[in-house]
Amino acid sequence: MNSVVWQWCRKILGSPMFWIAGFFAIFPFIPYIGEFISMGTEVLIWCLFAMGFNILLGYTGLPSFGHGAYFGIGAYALGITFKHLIQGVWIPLILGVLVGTLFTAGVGLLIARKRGIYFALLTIAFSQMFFFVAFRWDEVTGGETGLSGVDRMSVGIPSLFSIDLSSGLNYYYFVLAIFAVSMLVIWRIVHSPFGRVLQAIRENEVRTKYVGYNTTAYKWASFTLSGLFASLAGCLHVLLQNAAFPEVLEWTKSGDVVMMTLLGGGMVNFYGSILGASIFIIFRDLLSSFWESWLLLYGSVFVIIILFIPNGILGILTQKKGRAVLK
Amino acid sequence: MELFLCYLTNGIVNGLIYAVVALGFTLILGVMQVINFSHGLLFAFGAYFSFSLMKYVGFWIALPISCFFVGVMGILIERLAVRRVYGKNPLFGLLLTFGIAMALEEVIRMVWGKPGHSVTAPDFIAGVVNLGIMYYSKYRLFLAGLSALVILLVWIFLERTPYGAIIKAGAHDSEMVMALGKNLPKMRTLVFGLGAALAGVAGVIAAPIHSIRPVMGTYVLMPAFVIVVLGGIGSFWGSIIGGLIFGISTSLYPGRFTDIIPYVLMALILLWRPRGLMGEKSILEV
Amino acid sequence: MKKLVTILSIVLLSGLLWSQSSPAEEVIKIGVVSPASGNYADHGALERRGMQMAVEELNQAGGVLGKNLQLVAEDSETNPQVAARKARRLIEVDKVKYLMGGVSSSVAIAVGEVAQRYGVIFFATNQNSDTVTGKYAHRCVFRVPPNMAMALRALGPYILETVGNRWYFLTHDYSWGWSGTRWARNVLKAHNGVDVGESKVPLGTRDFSAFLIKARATKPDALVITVGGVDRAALMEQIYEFGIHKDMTVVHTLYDYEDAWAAGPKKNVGIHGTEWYYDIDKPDVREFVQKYKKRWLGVAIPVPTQDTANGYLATRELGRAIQRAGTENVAAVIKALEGHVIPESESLRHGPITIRDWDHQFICTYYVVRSKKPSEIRDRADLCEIVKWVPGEKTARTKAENPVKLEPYPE
Amino acid sequence: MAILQTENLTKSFGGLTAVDHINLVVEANCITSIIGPNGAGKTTLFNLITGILKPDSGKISFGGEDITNLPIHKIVSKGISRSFQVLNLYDELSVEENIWIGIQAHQGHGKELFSHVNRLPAVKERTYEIIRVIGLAGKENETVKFLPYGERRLLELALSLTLEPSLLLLDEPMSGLGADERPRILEFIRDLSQRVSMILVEHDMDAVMSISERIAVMYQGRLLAEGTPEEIKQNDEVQDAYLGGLR
Repeated sequence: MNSVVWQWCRKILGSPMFWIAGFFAIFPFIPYIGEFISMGTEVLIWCLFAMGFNILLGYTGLPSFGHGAYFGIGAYALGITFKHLIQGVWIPLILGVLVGTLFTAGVGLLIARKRGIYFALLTIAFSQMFFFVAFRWDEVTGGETGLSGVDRMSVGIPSLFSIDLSSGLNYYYFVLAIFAVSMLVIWRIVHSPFGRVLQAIRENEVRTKYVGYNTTAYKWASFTLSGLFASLAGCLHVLLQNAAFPEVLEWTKSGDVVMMTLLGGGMVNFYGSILGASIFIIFRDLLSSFWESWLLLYGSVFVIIILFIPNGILGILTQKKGRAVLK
Repeated sequence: MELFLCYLTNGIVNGLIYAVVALGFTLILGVMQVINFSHGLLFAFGAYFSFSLMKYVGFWIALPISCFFVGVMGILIERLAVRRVYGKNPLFGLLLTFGIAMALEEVIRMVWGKPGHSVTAPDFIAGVVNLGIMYYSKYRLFLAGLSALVILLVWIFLERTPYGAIIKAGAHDSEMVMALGKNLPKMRTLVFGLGAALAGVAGVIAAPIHSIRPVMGTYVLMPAFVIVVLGGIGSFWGSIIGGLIFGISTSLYPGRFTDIIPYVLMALILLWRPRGLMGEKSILEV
Repeated sequence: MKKLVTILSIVLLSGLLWSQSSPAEEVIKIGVVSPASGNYADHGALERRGMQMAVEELNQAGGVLGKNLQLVAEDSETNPQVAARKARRLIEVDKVKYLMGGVSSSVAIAVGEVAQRYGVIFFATNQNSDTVTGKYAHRCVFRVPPNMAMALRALGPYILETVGNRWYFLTHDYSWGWSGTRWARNVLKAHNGVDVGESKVPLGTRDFSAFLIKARATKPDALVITVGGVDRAALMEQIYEFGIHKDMTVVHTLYDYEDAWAAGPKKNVGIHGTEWYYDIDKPDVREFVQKYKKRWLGVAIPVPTQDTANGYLATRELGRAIQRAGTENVAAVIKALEGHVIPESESLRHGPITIRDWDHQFICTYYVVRSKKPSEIRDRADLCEIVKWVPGEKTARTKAENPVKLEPYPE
Repeated sequence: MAILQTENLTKSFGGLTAVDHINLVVEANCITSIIGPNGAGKTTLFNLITGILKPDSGKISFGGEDITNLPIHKIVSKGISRSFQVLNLYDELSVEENIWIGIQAHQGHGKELFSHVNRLPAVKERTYEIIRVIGLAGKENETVKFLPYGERRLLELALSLTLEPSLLLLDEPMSGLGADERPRILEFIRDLSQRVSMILVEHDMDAVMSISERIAVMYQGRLLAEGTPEEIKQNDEVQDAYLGGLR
């Protein structure tokens, strides 16, 4: 009996997920950097977003450059629900994710048939349209000043216990819990037969059609799934900053999540997007307070990554001869 | 009715200027399958070069020189960076030119400073002319003429020269271009240089009517993007007609929702005829 | 496993690198969230110069409560979301109790919300929409520049007297633009002027040709413009290009010196309202301008602008308030600020400045200036001439007009 | 019994009519070859049957059922499979992963979101069986793009067989093969033909004549002649139009 238990422990200890969750669990207690709780929460939220996005880019090979839109729609949906419909945490959160996913599914129907450059072009076009609605519809979305006043209430089972999320630390662990569960769910999805079909589509879509798969439906499903996690991340982000802003929907900001995935090595390894998101957020925040003309450095880093380390950091660390399949 | 005529002429004039910008963007997108996000910055560099040169050599000489400088910049960008991402996932070309755009914007701030600058049109075409229905800016009529001339030159280049034929074919069917073999790299560098020069020209001629600032480029990129989606990727006439539609539609209704019109048009096109008015089917399904 | 160790070390290293907050020796930190990139990068740079001058001045005079002031600047990128994150970082990591900056109302509102939640004082130094001391007013937020009610009540009557009463409005289609046109209309109606029409200009418009054609067709006496930022710069170019200034008087309800400088003497036309002008003939203003020229030799704009003055005033008053309160405690400093009157000898403008206690608005004089013709100007910086100024008490909104209830003092 | 039938199938690109009113009947359980000079419309006919191209007019029926405008994956699920002249494999993936996709598709997997892909014993077993059959036993984890051409050609065939189709369309399976590798592929096709009816497009006349039961000759988009190899050899129309043209 104990061999099964031991074997099961060894499996957990061996998997990087345990160590990542562990690192983030002790993060608030690390001297100096631990004090900036809301940055820790922000890193977790962007890791979640990048991981969801990587289902689309890393596993299905679909170049979406407008995913900030679904992050933003989720955020606004939660904000509007909170301010105009029902207060609380769970109902606005679930509604936010639902609305965000529905929008993604809708757009997915229109563009799942496309590929390559035209797919990217369409995702930009749609994301710019959603940005526009958020930026100009003042009565509902608050226009360019954004939608503020979204407070974090408390969660828990009414009679047993209740955690007040307005404290930064509690909310950090709330987001960490959601992040860990999502990491497990996404890991299962991409390692399932469904995930294997996505990788087949990435490698050679025509052949996958000839093997009998309706590739358009799978691309749509992958797009919608990544939209679900994008909306979830958007909802958590609006709760973090107590407000939703239109800028995140803009196409220039959608480049961040793509760069995070590439920087970390999301194209070659599941954990690449998590590593990329952590480094990207810290680096971007550090850079802009480091030098007034930080944009020059920031742009040059983009160029260097694309030209010299397209497979990202993990790409270098796990340099295997021509092996492109994601573990 | 008279006001309508004023808006229409103004729309056509603006449309031609937009068309020049979109032309450069769609050439690079059609031939190289690269969404060139640094197009806005090349537009800004055209304006800044002409601003600096104008003090010494006057508008007329500054125009071709700035356009040439920006063309050279385009060639450098293609040869040093964009060349390595052909055929890869389109996001690479997108992010690469996006990074270049951010770096260039900061270079402008460091070289020419953060505050804006202003350039006045040459004296004999400054001021206003009475068109009967309204007083209209002489300079803007000159702009429309110059834009039409530039469009004509590009048309002649595409239609009448051997290189033009290859580029036009490439814009429609990139597989055919692959068959070109040895002079494909040279052709691509030329096209990127031409696209950049077109953005530069638009920058020079638009400088006197837009304040010259590091962020002026962002204003140009989204219209170019909408026009290309409207007109169809890589299509010469698509950019011209798309540009005119964009210019006229935004000029006919000067009001609160002027900036929404292009997006409504884009949404209609995307739903009804995704390949755009003049787009070719082959590019779409590639 | 080896791979994992390298990953974790990378993340840890970048984390440690990033928290370069200096060890806590005897310093009072002031967080500055103002733009170094984006549309208002130039305004941000000028604002920070004023703040730097004030800090140096206070430190030379022995600092505050025996400690030196130190500015910790972050780039807001003219983006409310980034500004809010930077503000949170300054509060949580750099442990600042005082924030400053916020060019553009959306950034000011976002940072104001963060300041109120964390119980930290925030001086909104450079934006003018009514909502910052109206709908979004907070106990912890103070607003230095005048709002549009004060601006138009000073400027409106002068235009009616000297220019005419047929007005056409050009309104930037967001909260600041609406507040400018709303108050202008109030003044126009009060003096039974003629409202010949209005065009709402979307944010981000760079081509105004159609709007100008429409305006000219209605033949107004004055084109009353509440359009700002990069859009206004393009508008000024096209007003000159279409010769609009020949048919009517161009009136900017709130004129920024940066835009006049960028447009240059030829395109700087019309009569405008402005918060501050470097050419006010008062001894403290002349001294301030000299100090600016000496301190910032060789910068692009050689004279201080309204942003510099606001940045300087906000920082100096904050330092003095802490000194008056005798403690760094936020609630005590707020109480020290509320109702405080800055005497005319040090207010850098005509008349004193009072910090109103019920909406934390700085009540100060508003100026009307006339753009000089290229033939009249002494040098490149001499762009305008002050023709009138109106003290703040006469123009500020009353409690009835702006019912605001501030939150209780932070603990 | 006819397994596949086309009625007045027509497809033209701009002015050029690539396939001109073709009425083809393909018998079950035998190899039908389609021959003709380049540009005769053979590949276009293949693309029409397998759904990549939509015909301008005419009907395609498979086992009596109309499959004219069905999408590719529906046609494939009806039992028509195709191998490509230009190798169309998952070059970056391993041999096992290439075959795995086909078997996984055939056994109806793909919708499961949470079960682990390696826990499909039936798929795993069938994959290794096919790898053994095509003689690539030791090379399961080899990345396909590093395999020699002949083995990749075999893999191409194997991949189209993973669906256990009732009709297999082979697009020039011999192309690019050396003299020593041709018999191995020919042998593989011959013993396959017991279980699967096939349509073969091939330029190698000896192979075509030796292996096919029926031959259809296409010329400039039209069906010139149809019959057994001997009939086609004697048919003088074919001689001057096609074979003559060749000499």
